[in-house]
Amino acid sequence: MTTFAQAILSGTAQGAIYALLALGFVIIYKATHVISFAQPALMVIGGLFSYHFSAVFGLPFWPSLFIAILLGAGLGMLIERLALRPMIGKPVFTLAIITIGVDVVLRVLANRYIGADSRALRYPGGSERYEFLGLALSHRQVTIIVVTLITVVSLALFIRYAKAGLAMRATALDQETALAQGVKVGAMFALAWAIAGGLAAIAGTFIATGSGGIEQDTWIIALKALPAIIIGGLDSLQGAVIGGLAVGIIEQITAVYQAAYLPFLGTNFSLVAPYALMFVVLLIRPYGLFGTKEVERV
Amino acid sequence: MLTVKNVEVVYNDVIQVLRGVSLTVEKGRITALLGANGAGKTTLLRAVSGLLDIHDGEVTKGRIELNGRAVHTWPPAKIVSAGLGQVLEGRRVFAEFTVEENLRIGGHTRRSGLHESIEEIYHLFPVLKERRRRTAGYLSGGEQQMLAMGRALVAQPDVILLDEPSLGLAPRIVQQIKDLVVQVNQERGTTVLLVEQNAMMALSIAHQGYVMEQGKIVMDDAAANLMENEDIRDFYLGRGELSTSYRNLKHYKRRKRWLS
Amino acid sequence: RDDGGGGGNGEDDAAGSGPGVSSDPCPDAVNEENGCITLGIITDLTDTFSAVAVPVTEAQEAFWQRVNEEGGIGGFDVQLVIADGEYDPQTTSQRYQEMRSDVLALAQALGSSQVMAILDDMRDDNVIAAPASWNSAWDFEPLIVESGANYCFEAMNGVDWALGERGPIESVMAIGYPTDFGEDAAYGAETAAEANAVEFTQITTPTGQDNQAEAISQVVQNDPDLIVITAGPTETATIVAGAAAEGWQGTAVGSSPTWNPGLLQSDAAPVLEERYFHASPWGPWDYESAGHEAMQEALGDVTPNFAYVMGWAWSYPMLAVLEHAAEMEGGITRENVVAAAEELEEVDYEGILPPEAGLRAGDPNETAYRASVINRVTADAPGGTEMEQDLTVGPTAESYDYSGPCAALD
Amino acid sequence: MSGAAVCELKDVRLSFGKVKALNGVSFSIQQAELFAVIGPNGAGKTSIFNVLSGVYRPQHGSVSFGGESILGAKPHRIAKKGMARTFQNIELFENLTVVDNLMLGRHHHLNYHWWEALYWWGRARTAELQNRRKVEEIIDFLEIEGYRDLPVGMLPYGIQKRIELGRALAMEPKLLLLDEPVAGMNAEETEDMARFILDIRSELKIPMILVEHDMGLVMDLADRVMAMDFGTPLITGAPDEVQTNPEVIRAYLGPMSEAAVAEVAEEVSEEAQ
Amino acid sequence: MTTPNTSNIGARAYPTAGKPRPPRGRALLRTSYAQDMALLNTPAKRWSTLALIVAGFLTPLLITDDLLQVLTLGLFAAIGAIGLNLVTGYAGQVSLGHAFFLGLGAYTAAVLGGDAEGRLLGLGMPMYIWLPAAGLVAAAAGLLIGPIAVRLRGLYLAIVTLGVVFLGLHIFREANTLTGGPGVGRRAPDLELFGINFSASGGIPGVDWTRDQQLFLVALVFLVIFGVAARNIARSGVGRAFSAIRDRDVAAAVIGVDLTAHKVLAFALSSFYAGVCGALYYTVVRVIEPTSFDLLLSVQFLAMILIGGVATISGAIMGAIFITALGRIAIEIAHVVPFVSSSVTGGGLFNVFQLEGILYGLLIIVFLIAEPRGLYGIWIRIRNYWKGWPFSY
Ligand SMILES: Nc1ncnc2c1ncn2[C@@H]1O[C@H](COP(=O)(O)OP(=O)(O)OP(=O)(O)O)[C@@H](O)[C@H]1O
Ligand SMILES: Nc1ncnc2c1ncn2[C@@H]1O[C@H](COP(=O)(O)OP(=O)(O)OP(=O)(O)O)[C@@H](O)[C@H]1O
Ligand SMILES: [Mg+2]
Ligand SMILES: [Mg+2]
Repeated sequence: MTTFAQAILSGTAQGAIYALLALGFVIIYKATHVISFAQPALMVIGGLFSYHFSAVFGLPFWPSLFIAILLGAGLGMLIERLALRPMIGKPVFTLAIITIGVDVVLRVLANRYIGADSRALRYPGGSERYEFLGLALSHRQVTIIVVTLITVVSLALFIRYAKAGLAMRATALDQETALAQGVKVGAMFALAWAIAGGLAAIAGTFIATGSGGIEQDTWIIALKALPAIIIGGLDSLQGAVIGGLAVGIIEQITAVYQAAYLPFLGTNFSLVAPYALMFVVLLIRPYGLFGTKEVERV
Repeated sequence: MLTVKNVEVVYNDVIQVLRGVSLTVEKGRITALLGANGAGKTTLLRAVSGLLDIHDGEVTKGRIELNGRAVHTWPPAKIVSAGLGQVLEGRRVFAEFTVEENLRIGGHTRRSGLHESIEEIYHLFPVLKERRRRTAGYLSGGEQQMLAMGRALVAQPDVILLDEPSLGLAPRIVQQIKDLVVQVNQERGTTVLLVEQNAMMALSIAHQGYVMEQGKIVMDDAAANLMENEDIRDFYLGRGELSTSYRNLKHYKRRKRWLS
Repeated sequence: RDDGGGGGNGEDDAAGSGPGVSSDPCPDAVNEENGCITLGIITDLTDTFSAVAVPVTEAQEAFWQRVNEEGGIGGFDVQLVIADGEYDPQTTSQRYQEMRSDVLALAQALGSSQVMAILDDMRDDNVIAAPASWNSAWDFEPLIVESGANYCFEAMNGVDWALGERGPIESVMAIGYPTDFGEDAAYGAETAAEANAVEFTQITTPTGQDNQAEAISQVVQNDPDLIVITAGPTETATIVAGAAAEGWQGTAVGSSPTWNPGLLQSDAAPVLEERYFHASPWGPWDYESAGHEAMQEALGDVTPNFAYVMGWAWSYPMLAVLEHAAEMEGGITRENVVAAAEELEEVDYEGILPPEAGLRAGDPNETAYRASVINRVTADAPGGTEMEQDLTVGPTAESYDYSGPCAALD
Repeated sequence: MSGAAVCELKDVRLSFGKVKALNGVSFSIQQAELFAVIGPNGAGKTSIFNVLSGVYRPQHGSVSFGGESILGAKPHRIAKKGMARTFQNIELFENLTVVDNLMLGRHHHLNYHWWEALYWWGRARTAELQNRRKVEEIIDFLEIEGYRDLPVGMLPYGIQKRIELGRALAMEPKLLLLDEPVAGMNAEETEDMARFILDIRSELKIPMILVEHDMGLVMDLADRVMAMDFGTPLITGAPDEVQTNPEVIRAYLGPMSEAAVAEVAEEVSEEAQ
Repeated sequence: MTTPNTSNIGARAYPTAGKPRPPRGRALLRTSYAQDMALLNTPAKRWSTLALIVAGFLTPLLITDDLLQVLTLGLFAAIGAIGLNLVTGYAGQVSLGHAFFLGLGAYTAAVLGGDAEGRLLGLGMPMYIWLPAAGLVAAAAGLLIGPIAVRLRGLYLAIVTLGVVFLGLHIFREANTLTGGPGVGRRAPDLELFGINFSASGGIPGVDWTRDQQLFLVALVFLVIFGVAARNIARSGVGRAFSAIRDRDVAAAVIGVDLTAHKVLAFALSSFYAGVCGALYYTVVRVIEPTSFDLLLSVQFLAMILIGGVATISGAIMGAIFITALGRIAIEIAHVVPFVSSSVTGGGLFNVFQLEGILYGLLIIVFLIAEPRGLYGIWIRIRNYWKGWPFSY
């Protein structure tokens, strides 16, 4: 029983990171109906920003994180301005492929920085652990969960308060009509990418504090967000969070139990478990848990 | 006050659609713009509201002034904030939004009083109030048209462009829209540019009228006079042939055109 | 198209001809009077293994530069053409096609499936290659001139050492990528475990620090006294630290590619220093040997990293083969190089490995070199590790009957 | 009214959540009849079409077409039985040419298998040719030769409406549903469309259901008119009977129109003499 | 008027002309619908196609083997790209699952055609068995995906198919007695037909050709066959039904198109093409490594049809060749760029290899921004220009 609870707990911590990544995807999707394949690069580079400011410039952890968020946001806006703004109104899959091009370029740059060493970021809380009723969470895990919570809530508030949420969705649904309502379509795109960049930076930073730090192929982690956003529903913020946590937890649980109880699924099934879960969810809800249904009316 | 001075518009750098159009929409008045399909009416409205470039079109010549300021180089958002509202051709409600969300986004540029003006709209179209929580995409054609109208009015613009607002509406609602336009024009002093296929309806409420043919203004006169004009009656109001029932229409047809 | 030729007719001391051998000097040559030998390198400079492959290649560039500075080989300087195979068989093959008519041999070929993709062509062309890995399979492939103990022996020695030094050990678990690299080591660990009659279990783990949860929970559940890891640095650190955090007490021995000095910065560092040991086929960065010194001098000030030592040491056999071929009738030609590689008796590793480590003539069971070293993690040593046990052949490896590769490729 | 009904609805009820789109609709269409449905926006006219063509499945009631029930049948099955329609908001395939759109109307007249398409020669080719001829007939019936090879997406609205009608005709339907065929057209284009509708009934003898807000057109062309509101029929009968009905005027035509109505009425009587 | 649905991948696949106008330049007289519907319905098309094919068969004699191998891979990849274009370009069902079907094809071929004595399971069957089988096995898998596509739209479908790729990777990794396992993989069968082994230099008796020359020839022949077949599908009722579903599926159903059947058919067909492509492609690469069938591969194929031109066969071919050659193109450019060292140690901003990577990405971006309709769009422009010439606008 404790093993199970423990699995859920560790899964939640891991899932929190996925949730941050998923939010990045969702925000961009909300405003553009594009899936940004540049998120992996944004995540890695965001992490490297933090690394550079704390490991090289010797800033404390939290200030470095803050700067990284700003820089990440800036990078996001830059990408949008240079690579995507010219494509307004073009088929979204063309844009998706462009984001892949962006990802390739950025990752080369990131790898050039990373070089041979793995870039590990010393986490202030050290490897201290909290024990309670047989369960344990590391200081780091707790922080991740808390930070994610704060981020999600403040994001939700901002979007509601700034009327950005509705305007973003409008932009994505029908740019011309959105323009006609006085929505600054370009600004919406920029905003979405800025937020996505910032979120990616947070995720990247916490990944950098992990045992292995950031390596040249750390970017792959970002793909875990894909099943998450589908499970939650492409255009739903709370969906992204739930989806992210779900992925983290299902991974952890399969990691702990599958080998013993479902060995026929083969080793390391936990890699694909999130996708298995995704299939199940979609069989019941074609638009994920919270996604809005596309209107078909004649 | 909206003035268009011999504007030319080209799509995709090659297709010229407007060939030097000039018209004036007097402040606080209703101006009707008539013209066959493909004449360029919608294009003109796009030019005014800055929605051309999303259609790969651009104003290659002439200028457009809104209350004295040249706006043909402005981005749409800026033009809207400057007090221009519009009902796009073909309803164009946000299908995945609820009715209410559609109205809220209509008031995007408003700083305050959004709630009140939405209530006003509900007052104008009770149907919308009933359906406020429903997904707009599932509304009936006409209901969507009302929503589009309402959405444009939420922002309380001082100039409003209406592209075929009566499209697909029941006669009674057409009356209603008609009265509504008049009402908005009189009570709020909103300047109206009204594009209509239903020329009867348009001219009956307009002060001034323009007729467009293949990207040129071919007639402009007081609405009343246009009503009387033989060609207009024959071609737009269709009275000439309508009086003899459709059933004994000739199977050959003489197309009356001013140009070409 | 095949340049060179001229060299063969002995009007100067440079004897040799054929593809990759030219009597005119290399572009920006060290010794203008020398001819030019072209060696190819197909490695991974931008993909999964670039973190290791780049320093390896840097070291090899330095190595051959030094060879030229010391006068070259039999009247030839050596120039390298480097290509990025992106750790992908298809790309590797394409890069080989591009250089196949211009190179004498390959100073480095990285990967297993990647090498397999070009092996047929290499046979057609009589081209040999120095590998950038320690697969046991290479011992049985005449065209591949490998160096040092393979993963298989390395693992055997690792287990034997742990039994001696870190005992009591009742159970061994091999954790590795599900690749030939992992299989090779796992097989070695299993052999050693059986030889010492301790319980053995094996699991595989994928790449990615976020994918180690299963490995960790396996370690925690089976609670082995010793784990033998064959994965990347991050994965290793994640597993060891993760398991330790959940109460696992045992020792970890990781094969050569499991270590990266960057890990000293991570929060796993304390655990690693305490119970992770790095097995490798030869000594770490600051090992005392002429070869190591030469390497450090040649590389100048780089952040110390075992990968440099790997690339440097891997180059010696190729040098020996070329020198041997230069002596032969007809001088340096592809045919002679292949022949030389087959009859090689010893290689001067400048003390990194003993000369007999280079023995190739004969049956692998006799010739294969079986000794490896064990290092411990420490923040003070450059490169992050210092040697715990010098080159040693454990009893298991000693008595192992080496009739075929531990993990076959084909 | 003679002969078996082409199509019959009995007490059809359809609701979406709280909204009752159709609330007990019954009517039947006779051979070669032009049956018009009028009613306020949201009355349920289009819903009737969607029920008929199988897009919606009513919760209650029966729908029969050509003698057999089509309740719950898949749209493409119903289409195959010979039901064709046009849409309120044009539903053409924007990226395809006019010819391809019309050829799609012939879809279930193409009697070859997909693997025969792979090598084309043989049945695929002949079938395509035959159907292409039919399509060309329709093209010149509707006078759209000029647009033949253009993608429909960029054609003027009026023409698109015409092509949609053409696509429906291409199906050689046994029943034709027209949803607001002249909406957004000026008097002239309306007359063109009216002519086509008249030709269809006189030459092709296809029974039609017409939904339209242009009273002039409806009252002129329809044999029978059904007025409805809130998903329930108010009255079904001859045009002038319906349009003078106070219920209809209140719910649909609106006060102003009485004058217009009177006008039209007297014009009609004038002709009578 | 219906508004162009931008999320529809087929949107704007056509050149936007303006008002209806008679075709510019010389008018083409068509005397019969047959002529009108013919594949090569203009003399220009007929001649250029002929020229292209002749040029194709001459290529092996003209260019060096290393380039030939790139082109051969491109031609084989084109078969897969055409397949993807059927389901994604024509039917509008965006699939990121192509890699999985390629893998199925490759391994089916390897198992059926692989040597019976080898380390792994192999049945040593001839090519005329393993090639169709590769297609059929993949198609069968496609049949399973089809029904899912009926329920899901747009990106949901895209990512579900992506999930299929990850499941596939897992299966390929696990089934190492068939696949050889990650890092190692297994050998692809030889391309041996009519007793001629095209995979071994000098396989064609009489002429002394290298492996790469022979394979190029084979690739060309197969591409022509599969290209024409796909073109036939596209211009038939099936192809039109696909496009109808893409543009407006409700309307399609109402005019009599069976959505389920056609979506399933689209996936099956495309998977068949993918399977065949996988089987042939890896005979050139020689080794089939399980982890190659990942997201990146799928994305590359998507890029092929987007850069080539959506819903066009020729576009798919152009795109496939472009993407497969892109690495080489990047290298060539990178090596002429000044101030970048071609050594790993060399300082400078980047070394050549990093520059290659950057160029790879940039080329994709620049291409799509410059011409969203892809290479095909550029081709159209050129053609229109000459059509209009000398009265070009
Ligand atoms: N995006 C575009 N690209 C190319 N041509 C266009 C575009 N939009 C419109 N056109 C052409 O410009 C001409 C005028 O179009 P417009 O929509 O302005 O006419 P309209 O008067 O609004 O007709 P309707 O009454 O049908 O709305 C038409 O011939 C149309 O084909
Ligand atoms: N798919 C749907 N989901 C929810 N509500 C629907 C749906 N389809 C129709 N409705 C509702 O059913 C009612 C009838 O719609 P319908 O389109 O039949 O009206 P209509 O008579 O065609 O009106 P109009 O003349 O404006 O087209 C409307 O209130 C509409 O909101
Ligand atoms: Mg218009
Ligand atoms: Mg309707």
